[in-house]
Amino acid sequence: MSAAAAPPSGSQLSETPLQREPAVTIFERGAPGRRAFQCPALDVPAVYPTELLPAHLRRAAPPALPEISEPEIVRHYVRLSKRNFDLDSGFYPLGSCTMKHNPRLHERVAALPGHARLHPLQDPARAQGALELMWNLQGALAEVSGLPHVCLQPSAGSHGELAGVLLTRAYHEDRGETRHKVLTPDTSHGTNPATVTMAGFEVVALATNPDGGIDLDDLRAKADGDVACLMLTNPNTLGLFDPNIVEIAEIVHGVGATLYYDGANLNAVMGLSRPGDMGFDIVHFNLHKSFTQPHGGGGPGSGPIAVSERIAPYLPVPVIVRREDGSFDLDEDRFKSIGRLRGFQGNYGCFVRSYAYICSLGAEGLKDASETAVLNANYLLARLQQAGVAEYLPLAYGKLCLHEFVLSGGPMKRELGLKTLDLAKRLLDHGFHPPTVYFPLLVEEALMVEPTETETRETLDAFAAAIAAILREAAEDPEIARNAPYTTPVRRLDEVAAAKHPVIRQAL
Amino acid sequence: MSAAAAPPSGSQLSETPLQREPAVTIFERGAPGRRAFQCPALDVPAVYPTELLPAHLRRAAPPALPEISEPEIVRHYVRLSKRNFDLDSGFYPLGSCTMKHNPRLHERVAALPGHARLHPLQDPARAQGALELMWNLQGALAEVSGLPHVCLQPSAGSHGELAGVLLTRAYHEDRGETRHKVLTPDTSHGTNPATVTMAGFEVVALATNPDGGIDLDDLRAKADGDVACLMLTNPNTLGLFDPNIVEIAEIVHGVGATLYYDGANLNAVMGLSRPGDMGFDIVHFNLHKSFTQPHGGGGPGSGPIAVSERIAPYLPVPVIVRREDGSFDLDEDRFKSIGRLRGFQGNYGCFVRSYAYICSLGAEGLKDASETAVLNANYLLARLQQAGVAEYLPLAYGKLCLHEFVLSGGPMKRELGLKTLDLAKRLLDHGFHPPTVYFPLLVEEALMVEPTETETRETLDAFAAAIAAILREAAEDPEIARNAPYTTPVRRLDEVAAAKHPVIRQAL
Amino acid sequence: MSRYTATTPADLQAMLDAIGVGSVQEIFERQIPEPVRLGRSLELPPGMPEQDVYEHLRALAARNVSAEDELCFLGAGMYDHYVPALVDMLMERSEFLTPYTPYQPEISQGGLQVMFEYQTAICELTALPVSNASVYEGPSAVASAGYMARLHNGRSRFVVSAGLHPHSIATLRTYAHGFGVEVVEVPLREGVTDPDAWAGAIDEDVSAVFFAQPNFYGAVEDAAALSALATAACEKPPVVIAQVDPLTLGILAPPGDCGVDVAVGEGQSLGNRLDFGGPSFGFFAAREEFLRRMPGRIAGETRDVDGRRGFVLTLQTREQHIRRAKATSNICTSQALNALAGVVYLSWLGRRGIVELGELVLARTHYARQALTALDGVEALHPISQPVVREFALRLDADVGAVRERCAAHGVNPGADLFALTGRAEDRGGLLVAITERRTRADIDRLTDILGAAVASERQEQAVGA
Amino acid sequence: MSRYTATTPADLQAMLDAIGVGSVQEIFERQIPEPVRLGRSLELPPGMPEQDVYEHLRALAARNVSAEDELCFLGAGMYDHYVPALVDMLMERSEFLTPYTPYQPEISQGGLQVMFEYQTAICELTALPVSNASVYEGPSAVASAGYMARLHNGRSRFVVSAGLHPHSIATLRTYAHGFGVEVVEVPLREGVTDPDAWAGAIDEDVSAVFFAQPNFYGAVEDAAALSALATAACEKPPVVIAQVDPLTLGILAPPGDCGVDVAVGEGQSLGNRLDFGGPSFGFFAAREEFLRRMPGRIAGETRDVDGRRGFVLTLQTREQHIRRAKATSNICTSQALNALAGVVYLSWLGRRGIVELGELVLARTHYARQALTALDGVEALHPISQPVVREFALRLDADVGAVRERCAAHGVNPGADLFALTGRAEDRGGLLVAITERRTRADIDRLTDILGAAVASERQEQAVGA
Ligand SMILES: Cc1ncc(COP(=O)(O)O)c(C=O)c1O
Ligand SMILES: Cc1ncc(COP(=O)(O)O)c(C=O)c1O
Repeated sequence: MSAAAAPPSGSQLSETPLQREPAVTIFERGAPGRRAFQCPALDVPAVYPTELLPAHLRRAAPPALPEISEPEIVRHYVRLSKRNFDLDSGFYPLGSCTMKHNPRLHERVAALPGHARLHPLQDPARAQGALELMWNLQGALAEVSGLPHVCLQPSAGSHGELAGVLLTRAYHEDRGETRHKVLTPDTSHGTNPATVTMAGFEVVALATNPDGGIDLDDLRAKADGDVACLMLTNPNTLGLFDPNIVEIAEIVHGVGATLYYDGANLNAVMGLSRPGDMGFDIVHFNLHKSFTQPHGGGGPGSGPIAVSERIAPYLPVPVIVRREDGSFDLDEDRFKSIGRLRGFQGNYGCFVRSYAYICSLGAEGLKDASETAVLNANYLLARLQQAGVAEYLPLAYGKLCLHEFVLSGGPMKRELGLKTLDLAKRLLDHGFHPPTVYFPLLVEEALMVEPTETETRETLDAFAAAIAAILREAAEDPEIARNAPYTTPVRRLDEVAAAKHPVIRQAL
Repeated sequence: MSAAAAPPSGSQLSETPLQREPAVTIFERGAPGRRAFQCPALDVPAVYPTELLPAHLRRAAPPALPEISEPEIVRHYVRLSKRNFDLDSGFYPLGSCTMKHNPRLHERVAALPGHARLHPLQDPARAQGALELMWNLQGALAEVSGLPHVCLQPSAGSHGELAGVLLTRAYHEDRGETRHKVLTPDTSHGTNPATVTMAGFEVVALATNPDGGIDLDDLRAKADGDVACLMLTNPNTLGLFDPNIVEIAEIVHGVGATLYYDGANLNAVMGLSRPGDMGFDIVHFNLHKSFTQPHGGGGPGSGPIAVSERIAPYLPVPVIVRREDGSFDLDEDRFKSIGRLRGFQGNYGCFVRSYAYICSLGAEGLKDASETAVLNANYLLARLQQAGVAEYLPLAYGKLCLHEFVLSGGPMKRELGLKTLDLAKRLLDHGFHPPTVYFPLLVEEALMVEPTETETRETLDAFAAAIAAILREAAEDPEIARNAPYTTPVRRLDEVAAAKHPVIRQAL
Repeated sequence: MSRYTATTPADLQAMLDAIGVGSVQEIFERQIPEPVRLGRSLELPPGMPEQDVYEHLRALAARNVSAEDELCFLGAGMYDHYVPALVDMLMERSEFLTPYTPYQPEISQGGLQVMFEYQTAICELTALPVSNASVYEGPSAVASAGYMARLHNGRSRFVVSAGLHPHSIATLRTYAHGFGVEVVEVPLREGVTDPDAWAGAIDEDVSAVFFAQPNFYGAVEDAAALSALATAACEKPPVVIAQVDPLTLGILAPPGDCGVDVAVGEGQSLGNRLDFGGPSFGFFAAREEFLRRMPGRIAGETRDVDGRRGFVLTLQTREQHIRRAKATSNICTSQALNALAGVVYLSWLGRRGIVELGELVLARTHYARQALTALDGVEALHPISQPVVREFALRLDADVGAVRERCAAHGVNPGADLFALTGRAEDRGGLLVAITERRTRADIDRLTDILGAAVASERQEQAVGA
Repeated sequence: MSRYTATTPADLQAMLDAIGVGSVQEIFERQIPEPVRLGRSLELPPGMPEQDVYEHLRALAARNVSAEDELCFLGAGMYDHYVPALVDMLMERSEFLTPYTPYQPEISQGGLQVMFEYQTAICELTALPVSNASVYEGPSAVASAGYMARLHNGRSRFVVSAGLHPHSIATLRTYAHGFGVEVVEVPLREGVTDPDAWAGAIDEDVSAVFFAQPNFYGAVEDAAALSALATAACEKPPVVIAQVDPLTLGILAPPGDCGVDVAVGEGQSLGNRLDFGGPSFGFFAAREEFLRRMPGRIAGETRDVDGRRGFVLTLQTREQHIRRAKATSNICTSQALNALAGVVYLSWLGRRGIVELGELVLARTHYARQALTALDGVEALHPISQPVVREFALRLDADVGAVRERCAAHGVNPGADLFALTGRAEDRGGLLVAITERRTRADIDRLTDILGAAVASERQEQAVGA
């Protein structure tokens, strides 16, 4: 636990304290015989596996889990946590991820035993609070999306996408049609095409026009009777709202296909514009983005979907229904349903948090959130389009943006010899999480910036200043950024070697 | 929130990330008009201070509290927290402070609404759970101390001392005696003499004999009819158990004085030796030491006292009593009581934690805790008495120790030109909290080490290795340690200037 | 400005000036065509102060009967195990709770190392060489395993034991319908997968076979035998996929030792709370050959430029953001925080603890099964000789719904209504009872009294009624 | 080895060898004389696993009726205010929860800066120039202020308004008896300190005078007048000490503007939970001249060797560990974590919030006082003209204990029994009702109904009885 390398005299340092601390896993700590767990007393007649289970069903030797005391576990993970950057500690303008403040109130209410220790198979009659919460959340999501029917079940955005495409399949099959193709723009997120394949369709990519929207001619050319669906993000991954959305909807519906809305960017338009009103049939939400479920370093998430009347019959089961007497129940048998996408009713703990968020903000607050997110994005964009930056990091498309924007690092690479990756790594030394990089793919050296509404102007100014400083520094000595970062717990890691000879578990 | 100073090229660093981040107070953040608090609706007829309060009773202008949004508050304090060293993150061998592991179970049970939202004036009939918990805790502390009557009220150790000395005063006064002097050894903790003065007595210091115990001749010489009490820590602040304790008790009782036990070092003897059996009349406990109430960076604490029969009548009110029907109640009117030491019943939240700790460990566990604490201390002592260390940092007294030991940095200072302070500061660069330094006062360049029972052998070895490394380093270049630390958020601070021209609040 | 935003009027003016627009509305009007702009405000209740939101959600919670409020023997996929306090504390650390997926490894070593440790723990539990960093949860993990098998051998049929959790079968069907694989179910015999029907159903068109250990009814399957039958059934054997309960792996033979190719399952019982069904996590372990076809994130060890040990997300060429349409899965956000709880819990339990806990639950399960089957009108649904380890199925000679209501009136939830979950005729009257370390002997005795009385009175009424 | 210790048999042997003893017992035997060694094991219950301890403490909690379980109007020194979730989160951060007092400033800047910010907030609230970093709690803060006054002027008498909290008076008496100062009490007139008696009691032997704002009965004192009288009363005026309620300082004139020398008080209402009475914190602010006589820790700003801004514990020559017998106080461990909650809460409340909250509570208090005094058999204990801001005293024409029991039966705790707290004859029948932002109009209306009904039935019974 100590880091004993001799530091230098004077205040020149060879390493930071975290760098000096070697990475040691929990399996390398402790000692045989140590324990944190104290087993409750055996209060029934003793009977052992050997008496009840034939040898071939029994485990021969215990799994080599750690043998370690509680204080060691706590210290191990608390110290490990310090090797993470997090939203509570700094600016996190990760494009397409909506890293907005996670109110602690949500953790408090989600932890109430009435929510946290409620068994998923508790009889609906004794889970009325939970069902009412889900009912209310469904209603709010329906209102925000402008689509009447909501299913909360999907576990994340991509799970919602799968639900959506399977709903499309069911819709067409129910009408006796078999369609094979799903359209997605080349700017779409990777989960879109991946989902299409998983759902048994073929992906057809749509070109992007010079304004960053869908190329209508390309769409017209590809929209035919074999197209089941068009998956769209609007505003798209360039942070731009497609001005032709109404026409796009007409074309798609014209060939009898469905229109799917990837809701990852919903934070731009809450209370301002609704997918349902744009003509979308199916929408997924990312509660862990727009509705501030903490992301947990890679989940949990929740990806509810909202659909139009014609898609409703196929929604996954169970469905929450309200009885005449006002009580709530779960309805399992809906003969046209695509079935289940997972166990039980979905990530209820996430519902509690996002519902609390909606209760806190209300109609005005949600609108304020989107307006401020867009204001912050455009302000940061303006700051980054000032002299000293714009010439190296031009805006890829458009003039204004909605909640996020994409810069191109092309000129920076050519004129300063700095790749977007170098800029990102150098930002780490400035204490910022970098924006999303190299996405969307069609933008050269893309840098996708989403500040969110919960950041202050001071923070945006500091971030813009850091970018400018890095570019100035690079103009003098690009090597500095090319070798960055310097102050992080570890420096650049060899990802190639990691993939070539994968070591994915601690050798014991 | 960013730290934009340009770092050096290569991996030579001028500063760590935390060093680069300037200290900015909450009052320097935010902006006029920002807010985190949203006031509940005014649901009663509006009426304003101007209507109900004459001008001279009203506040003219609001206090200049921060104006800041919730996300800014969270980020400010989370980042600030990273500028602290803490027990969950590293070894904390701070002598006399018993920095043992703080189980999180205790925070969980203390937070149960039945404990956390219980009003102190709730009728005893509706606070039976709390009173039973306090009753049980009293019983456990009585058993551990060997003294029959316990009062949980004092807020910390020094508060318990004040209670104890005031009880002594009441005891003598009740017997028609006025005594003016209280004896404490020169090794005693500062709170002992300070308490004596506060309680209106005069301090008489006792000399320490070459073995680290009380000089019996000095005691005999000073123990007279004017002595009200002898305050003792046993094991004392040298970590040594006074072998003459029985005789000391006889002498003290012989002159009609009381014997007070400072329980700060109780972690050495739980289940192994009891103050009551040694002849002590009054004991204070530090629940935030021996019984693992987290110290919170300077409190809260709790300093219950246990007393013998003859002192019991004077205990502070209220006293918890058990009625015939088995129910519990608070008794306020006890005519000989010294009265109250604070509001309500004491730091109940601390009682919950320490009671949970006692429930977890039980008789065997408490004994194991003390045995392991003593084992760890003696092992670390042995490691530090090996070649390369012992000649610079000899053990001040004795050969073995109990739960802690005191080394003298005298030889180190003379032979290596390293003060104990330098060693302590250099330890910070090694990721350890230093031991208590310059206490007790009678040891030259004292270094007081208390590892506690919850540390592993590996940690003790690493600490011993760090000390050895620092001494080796100093033999080559003492300047390194003299200028340490290098890697902490700030380096050595100018305490003289701070005291000369005190700046104790943010100027606004 | 809400309590989560910070734009003062002064900020707003300065920002609009910098952008060069007159108002925020203008920014929207210049980008969103009028017809699709929402001309009204949303029909939602007004926002509330923090304390009102707390009171509202507390009131909703109070209308749920949780395992804190009643004596609960529900299981059937999620279990009321004790979650140690240190798990909550670590999950609540900002550093673990609030980051995104670790796309920047230099500042994400905490989360990445946790994934690496988690993968190690899952490999140890399952005795399989590779594990990913988590998938959503149990049933969808089963379906994802099916998709992987399909990618692996391209065949057209899945064979599924009826002993699989009904939610797993349903989810597999939903997914399989999408990618065009047929699902055939193999019945149970005496509570476990019928070996003959199992062997008979397998041919060279079968992409994968699925069974559960222990199975949905609580019975311990002969995993090795089922795997052997599957491999022996034909020339090109299918992928053998088992859904296993991780908390039984301290005492039950691990899938890796039973010829299983892919082991998946629900991780809730490892340090995750019930949460009315989620979030928890699904685990996914397999033989080496599947490594490059696994879904989800995988953390791998490597070195930094200065030679320090470090961790990264590796084998990303499997993933959607690189491979897009050709990805091995569409999963992106998974369950990292819940997997963290899982590995912290397993570290807390430790090498011996997982065995001790398994043995304790086994003994109590045995005790409960004997006590309950001794009641009038209560019998084991399957032969009592059939070993069970943490859960078992009963048949009541009375209406299960009515009996459960009677028990609920006494604050006891005796377990799950089997027929309501499976819809199988043979499960009528079935009750699935789960035991955890939180259910003491006294609790079991109480269940015995209450259930016995409930069945008795219910039969009486039926008798009277008849 | 317990779950909190880690000494394996192998560790033990190696450690004993290093020490050079044969057993741990030997270490004790060689140091502790046989007669005082405990020859038996402690008579305490055996240790319990974590889950059993949780269940035991939960069962105890369930036998308390908390403000979460009933509609609570208790105050009298501690109040059921809403504690925002971010306060809990920050208090639970290991970095704030588990360090000791910051003796090593280089690694304690977090805690030291929090103290500095806390001191700033307290100075702002009280309008006094200096504050320490916290003392134990309210009443002992009053007593400590008395000790400071005694050190300051060495005089022999304290004059105390009867409007001070009874626990403050009692604590002051306990302390003062120790250091030999007499305490005389000045009565109230019409609910506030009697100015004539007050002025009359003050002479040159008086070390300090004490009053509370608002006073224990909820009434707002004319603080400036009381201070002025004290200063005018004699040549060498006493130290003027006020116990103030921090959460009223958004609307009430701060002590610093009222001629007060030292302002102390209970900090619980600032982001600390009730906890059946503690831990909370006491605050201690004063005029500049008292800076070097203050008790407790004080954080001060300075620079490090590289010129960085930093914070240290300063003016330590006041303290026991340096000055020992001559220290200005014996306090060591104080309430740092609770003071942290205080400054976080005040930041959350903010400059406008503390006024808004004060005004809301004021309006509801006014509403409640009017509604309740309109009930038959209920009247204001003191003239209704007497302004109150968050709490007020009633006189019931019925036995208070009995009435409170009747209310409790309906889940309402109408407030504190005044006589039980003060023992003053004139307080018989007195009920002290406290209002916070958590008590809505609906709650107050409910109290009005329940209390009205309770008083009515109680009077009826008395009538019948008579
Ligand atoms: C545009 C877009 N679509 C879909 C997704 C997938 O959502 P999830 O990670 O919740 O599966 C993301 C997540 O980054 C996204 O940015
Ligand atoms: C020996 C000794 N006595 C008394 C005390 C005072 O205890 P507290 O800080 O709880 O007032 C201490 C605390 O360090 C101590 O070490």
